[in-house]
Amino acid sequence: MDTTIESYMLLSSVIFVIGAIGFLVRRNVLVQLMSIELMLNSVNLLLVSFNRLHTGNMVGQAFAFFIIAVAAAEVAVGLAIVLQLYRLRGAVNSDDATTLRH
Amino acid sequence: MINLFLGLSPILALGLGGMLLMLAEAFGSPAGAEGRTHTGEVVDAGAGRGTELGLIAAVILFAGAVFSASLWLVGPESLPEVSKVAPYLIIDRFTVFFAFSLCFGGGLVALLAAAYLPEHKIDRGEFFPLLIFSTLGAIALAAAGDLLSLFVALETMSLGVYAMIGLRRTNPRSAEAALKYFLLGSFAAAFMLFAGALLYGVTGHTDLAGIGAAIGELKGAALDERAGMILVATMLMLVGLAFKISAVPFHMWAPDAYEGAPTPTTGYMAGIVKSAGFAVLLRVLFVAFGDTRIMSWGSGWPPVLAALAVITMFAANAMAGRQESVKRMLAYSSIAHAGYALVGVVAASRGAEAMGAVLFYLFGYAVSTIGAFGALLWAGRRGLEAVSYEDLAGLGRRHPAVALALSFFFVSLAGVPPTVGFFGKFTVFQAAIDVELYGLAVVGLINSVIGAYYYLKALVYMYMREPRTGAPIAQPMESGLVIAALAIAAVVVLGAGLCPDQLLSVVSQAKLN
Amino acid sequence: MTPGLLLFSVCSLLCVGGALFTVLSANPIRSALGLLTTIFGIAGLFLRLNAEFLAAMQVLVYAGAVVILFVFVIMLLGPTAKLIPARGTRSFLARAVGGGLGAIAGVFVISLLVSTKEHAFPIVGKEHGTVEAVGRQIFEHGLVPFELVTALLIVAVVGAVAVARTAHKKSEKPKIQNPTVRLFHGPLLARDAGRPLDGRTLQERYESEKNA
Amino acid sequence: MELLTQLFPASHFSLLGLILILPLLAAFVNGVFGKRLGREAVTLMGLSAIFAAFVGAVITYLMLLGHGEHGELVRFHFNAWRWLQLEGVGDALAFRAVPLDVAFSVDALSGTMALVITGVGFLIHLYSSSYMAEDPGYYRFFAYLNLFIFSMLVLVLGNSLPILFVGWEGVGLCSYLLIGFWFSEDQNASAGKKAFITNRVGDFGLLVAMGLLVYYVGALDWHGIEVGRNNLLQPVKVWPVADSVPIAQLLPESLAEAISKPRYASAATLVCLALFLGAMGKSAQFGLHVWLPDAMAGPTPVSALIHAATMVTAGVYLLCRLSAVFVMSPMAMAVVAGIGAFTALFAATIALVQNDIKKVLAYSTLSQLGYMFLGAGVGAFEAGFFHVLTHAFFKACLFLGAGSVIHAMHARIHDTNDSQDMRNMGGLLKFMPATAITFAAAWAAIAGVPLTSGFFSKDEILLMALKSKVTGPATISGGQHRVVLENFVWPEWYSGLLYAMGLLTAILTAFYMSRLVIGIFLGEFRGWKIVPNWVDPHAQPASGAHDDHGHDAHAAAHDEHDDHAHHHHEKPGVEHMEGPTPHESPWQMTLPLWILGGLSLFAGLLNAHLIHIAPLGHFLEPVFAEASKSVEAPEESVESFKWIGAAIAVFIAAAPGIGLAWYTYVVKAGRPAAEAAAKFPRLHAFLSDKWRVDEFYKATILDIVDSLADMCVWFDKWIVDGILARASAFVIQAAGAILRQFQTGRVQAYSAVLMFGLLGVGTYLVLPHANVREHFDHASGVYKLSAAPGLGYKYRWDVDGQEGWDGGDKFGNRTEATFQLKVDEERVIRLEVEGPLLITSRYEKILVRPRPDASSAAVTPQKPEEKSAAVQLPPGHPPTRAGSAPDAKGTL
Repeated sequence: MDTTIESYMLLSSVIFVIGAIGFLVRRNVLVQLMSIELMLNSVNLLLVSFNRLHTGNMVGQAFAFFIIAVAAAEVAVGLAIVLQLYRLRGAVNSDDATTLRH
Repeated sequence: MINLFLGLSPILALGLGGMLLMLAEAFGSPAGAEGRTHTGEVVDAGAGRGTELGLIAAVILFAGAVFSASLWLVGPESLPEVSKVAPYLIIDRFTVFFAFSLCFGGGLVALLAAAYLPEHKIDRGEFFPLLIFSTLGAIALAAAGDLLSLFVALETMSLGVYAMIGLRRTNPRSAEAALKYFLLGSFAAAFMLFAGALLYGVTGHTDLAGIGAAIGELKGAALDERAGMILVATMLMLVGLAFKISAVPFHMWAPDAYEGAPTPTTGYMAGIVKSAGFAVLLRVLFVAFGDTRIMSWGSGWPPVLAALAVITMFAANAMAGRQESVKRMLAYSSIAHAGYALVGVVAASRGAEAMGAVLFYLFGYAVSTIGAFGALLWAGRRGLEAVSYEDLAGLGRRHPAVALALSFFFVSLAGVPPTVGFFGKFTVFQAAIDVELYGLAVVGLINSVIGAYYYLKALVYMYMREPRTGAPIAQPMESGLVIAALAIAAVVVLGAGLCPDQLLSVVSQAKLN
Repeated sequence: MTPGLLLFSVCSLLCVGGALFTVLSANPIRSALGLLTTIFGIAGLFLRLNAEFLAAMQVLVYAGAVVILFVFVIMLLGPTAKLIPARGTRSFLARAVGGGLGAIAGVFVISLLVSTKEHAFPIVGKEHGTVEAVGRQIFEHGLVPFELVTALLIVAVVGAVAVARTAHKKSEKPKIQNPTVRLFHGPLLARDAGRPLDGRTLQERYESEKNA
Repeated sequence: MELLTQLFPASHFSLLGLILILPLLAAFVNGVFGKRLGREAVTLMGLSAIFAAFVGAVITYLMLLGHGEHGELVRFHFNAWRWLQLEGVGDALAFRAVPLDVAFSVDALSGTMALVITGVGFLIHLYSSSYMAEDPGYYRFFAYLNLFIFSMLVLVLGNSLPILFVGWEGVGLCSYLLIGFWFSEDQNASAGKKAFITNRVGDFGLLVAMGLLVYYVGALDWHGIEVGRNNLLQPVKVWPVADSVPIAQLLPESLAEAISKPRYASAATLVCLALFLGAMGKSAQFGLHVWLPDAMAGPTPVSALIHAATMVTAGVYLLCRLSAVFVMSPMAMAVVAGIGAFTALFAATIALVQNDIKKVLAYSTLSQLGYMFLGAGVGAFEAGFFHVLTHAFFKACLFLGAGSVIHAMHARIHDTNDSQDMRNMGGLLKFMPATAITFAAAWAAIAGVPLTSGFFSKDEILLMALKSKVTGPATISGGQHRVVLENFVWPEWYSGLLYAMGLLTAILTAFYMSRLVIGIFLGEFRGWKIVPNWVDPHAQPASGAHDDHGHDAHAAAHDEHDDHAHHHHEKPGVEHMEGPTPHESPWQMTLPLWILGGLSLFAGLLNAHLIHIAPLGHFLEPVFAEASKSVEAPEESVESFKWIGAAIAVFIAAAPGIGLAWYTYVVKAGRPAAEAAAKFPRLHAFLSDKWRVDEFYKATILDIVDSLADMCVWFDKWIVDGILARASAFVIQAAGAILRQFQTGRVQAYSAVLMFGLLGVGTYLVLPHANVREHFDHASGVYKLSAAPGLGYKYRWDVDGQEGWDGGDKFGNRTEATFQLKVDEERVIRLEVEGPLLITSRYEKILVRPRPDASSAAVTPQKPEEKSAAVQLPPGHPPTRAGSAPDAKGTL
């Protein structure tokens, strides 16, 4: 079981789907950000396990490495925006920011 | 080696220029350190040098455009060394065309921002390095021939834009816009990443050409096993790409983000980010998903995009007609324009000639829309901005030059000859008719008629209405930089409209083979 | 049960459990802990997949930086980070519909991806996933994206600073001359007048500033 | 000169670009920034741009002269850029692709025109800088004027009809803007509207002509048209429009036959008549002339520049430009000459009784334009064009002089209409001698006093009207109907009639112009009485019948402006008269008058065939060389006796006209005119009412249009607006309203919609699609189906008419199926596609091969022998549907 790609794909897509649903249902921006991190992590897992399948080079792992870097950068900017929002509105609810609409 | 540098010159120019700009910002004279302007108002630390930094940024970006133009003249195919950076960056005429148009549009935005930010007391030096590096990301995105560089470039561009939206720190709208774009953008990027991982899993490649070739070779049992993965990858990739170009129903972020952002950033998003989004969409769909079984007229992505184009045009135009805010109307109109361009993309899936039409459309649209946002920000000064249609009432009489600029770019967006907007629509619909996509062409035509309504509405307010007594009216700001940017944009819009042949021959060379 | 399978099982449970914990817990600090669990689980799976280097990176960057950053921000925000009084049914409706659609899409995706036929991993050499191998991949073949990452990091740093840097003390709150001042310090459109922009109505804000 | 030649080679004569761009630039700067720049800067900008363009035009002209030594056509080209390529759809166009270039060219004809436009234009700009000095819209006025010069230059220098059309519309727009420059009253608004509508009729003609030229000649540039003009020599069926006349069956047989007999005209006639319709609109020929007199509501310099010197001659220019095409249709030329002559006479009679000096000049302009068309119509393009030139000088001078007079009259009268009424003038000679002298010079020219410019140009037109004839090609044959058109030959009496009308016009012209001059400058100044408290020292009515009415109005008018009047200085020498005196205008206004007056007198020497000095004529000769081959004209050397005879005729025409005017208005002080008016009140009223053309239009066309409009309004209100516009607008609005509900501002809602889209895309991708492309050929019975490819798709077909799937129930890779059906055979076609997830999709269709019967024959391709029976085409000519369809039906 632990030696087939299918089990890793299943695991990875389960984490991805959990992350996606978390993003969809939670109202706390911080948790939504963490859900996105979950999704990115599942992609990393998928890439590394596929690299285990395509062993010719290390592209999959390199890709995952870059995604880690991207995720870190994204979190930095995202948390900055959350902080700004918090300073201005005093809350971190994403569904409360509805000045811009229609 | 020198050939390689020449091939990468637009990217290198922006990278080095961005570094220099940051140095200038860090070690330049702290003009606003005291935190007071000449009017005695207290402002942010580090403020006051926006105009100079903006001018430097504009020079750097226009230099990038000049490098791109010279690279076009030299011909990237005559520089064999550029294949060293392939497939991560593919320096072909497609890339060079986009590099030019992105740098050019970025330069216009820099000029606008250099006037806008000091006027609105958000005189922040950080804007311009962000602008330059974000544009660098956009160029790299257009050049990316590999999923790795594609995602890094995409994030570089997007993170810069998120920050440029949220730059107005004291404003809840700005924060809200940045938040919405950031959350949904990251969500969509995660989809694209998952799709990329699946494609890697199916093919063992991360470069687009390799993926395309490997999918083309799939047959029989191997295909049966992996078809599901390819379909999921196609679906997620399409969603991610459609999000970036803000096609309905993946557009919901766009009006809010456009409205809340500082106006130069809005112009940047509408012009540059969307162009780069289309560049990557074209490259991914035609290179990685170019197999006849996915790029089929009966199934695969072309019918999906055709449906998206139709929904996009109708929904965006219907919504745009109901807006009270001109800025938000322009946001919806930019969504509608994505629909028109998608018509060309669908046509290109049947005949390669149509891709030239898409490129033509994108270039004309980018310059027109940046001009339109520029004219809109010209029309208002601090506290007296032009926001709603009411604000524009009687502008034609009070400030004819401003009204002329606004109407000129609106007319181009509406697609009236002899502007480039007309020829953009003309070539796209012509391309659709050439490949017998009559329905799409007709829908596009109907929508450009509907679209003309809300542009005309602005013209009617400017020239035929008087402001209600006591109603606040927009007071144009005075800035040579804005006038310069608008003049450059107007020359391009009118020039490309008067002699479209040169541009048409350029785009026909620039299309992906 | 082989040690490999044991590792896989434990790590999978950690991953899924942590992910569920992240998504379901009401307190963001617990969510962060759930995320940490998932990250460690995935790092373990990386070890199982012969990706030592990435496992290390995963722990270093994610656990050491990203989650710490989250926790830091949650601490900074204090109790308000979780204080989210629900307001109205519209938000609930949107989230219910979104969650439902997400669940359907999830089932859809998983059913498409996972086929009954299984493919075992091939046997790989010792160098697979070592620092050296990944390093060679990055620096010999993938130098261009690596250089691009520098641009990404610059943008991230400058952007984060630009957005989050506190403003000059005196100008932190813009002066509001009157409740109907237009534009970015107030409602753009008539329909927004009187609506809360920063938790208070403009009228309240005006009053408090007048008194101050 | 060599340097210039090197700098501007004939094939890429970029100097034209410079000439064009300067006025445009000035217009732009003045229009956008003029308000801020200030009066001086606007003046400087406007004047210098036009002067620079004038210098450019002079240089161009000198270069043309330098090239043109060999008597062949010299033309400099400037190809700015390629605008569009008109791609022919199928065989619709004679040539597959018609390139539309933004190209300009200059030759003797357009060079002369450009010289006049920039030269006279500059003088009028100079004049306006003083005339309009007090106007708040000064900058706007200059912007419009500069824009007008630009448009006019585009019109003249354009190398093709579309470019000319751009300029054509441009001058129309400027004229429209300038007519409505001062006033927003009803009267002027309706004047603008009238100009707009009548010009639209003309533009329609021009557009039709362009379409016909593309169809028959396949070119729109001058050279291409000249080269391909022989394609116009083919008959075109003009009646009946469709296959048959619908009501023919209801009529008696003989009448029905007469009605439904096909009529033909040559394509050249159609093109020329369409072009002439355009020319009529712009040059205000009878029928479409109603706008020009009303257009005089604009500022006087505008009337001088646009409505006298340049724009209204655009029609004549078009005729001369395409002279080679026009001479191919003697019938069209006869129409041109006839309408020209009639307009000349008609307008002259109206001018007899007008009192508003600008109205007199307006009708005289109409009359002179008629002259020009008369000249061009009889094939004497050179003479017609020469009259354009001289007319530009003397009419500009007259209008500017009139402006100067009005300017002077404003010292006393501030009412627009009264200050232009010659009954309030008289004796102005002593107040404004410069204006009077120059006005007199121009009067001499227009009246045809010997040796002035007008004498020579008019003289040549009259002579040509008598002697010159358009012969055209002998016969027109070929075409799709093997019809031979006999050439239309001008009847013998026609030339005589034209000559007589021209001569009569000349007499009338001399008369009414003399009346004008006498009324303005001679006698006593009659404007004194309208100053309040002024007592007439002579107490004697000066001009009989006209005196009483209007007195009160004048007084009232002056009351309003009383305080204004005191600003003007009072002349000490005339104490017994109250109020300010009229005064001479400043130098900016008189200098142009002197120059134009001089030109009016002496420009005739440019083309004085009578005394064998005709440099302009020789210069223009190559331009009209092609056209003159089809014109029977008198040889100069042989007929010089007749030249002198004709000259005497003009002199005789001028002399009695002037003499009669002198007798009537000076000797008898206008009494005979009043008596005549009293004796023939109806005639007088008829003439005063301008032949009641406007009323005629009102009664006929406008009423018909009105009732039509009522119907259209009804249709518009209920059908278009009610059902189409409102319903669709409602749908769009409602859609917007519904979609707005989703745009709640909540990120969660947005991501939910995103998920919805994702599911939609996913569903579409997963479900297989049995899309089939059908190629049905009912004629041969071969049917081909091809299914869309798709990822992991497998197919099974049932096309063989048997039960069950072809080749068993298994899915295969076959994507195409071809089969044959017999006539009337019916077959069920099925296709099933299996997708990657084993989901299937089905395509089913019942196919019937129809019987090839008569009704479908029309759409099936014809067999070769049927085709030959129907129509014989000359090579290179497209078939027209109107011709081929009935024939094809007949043979089957």
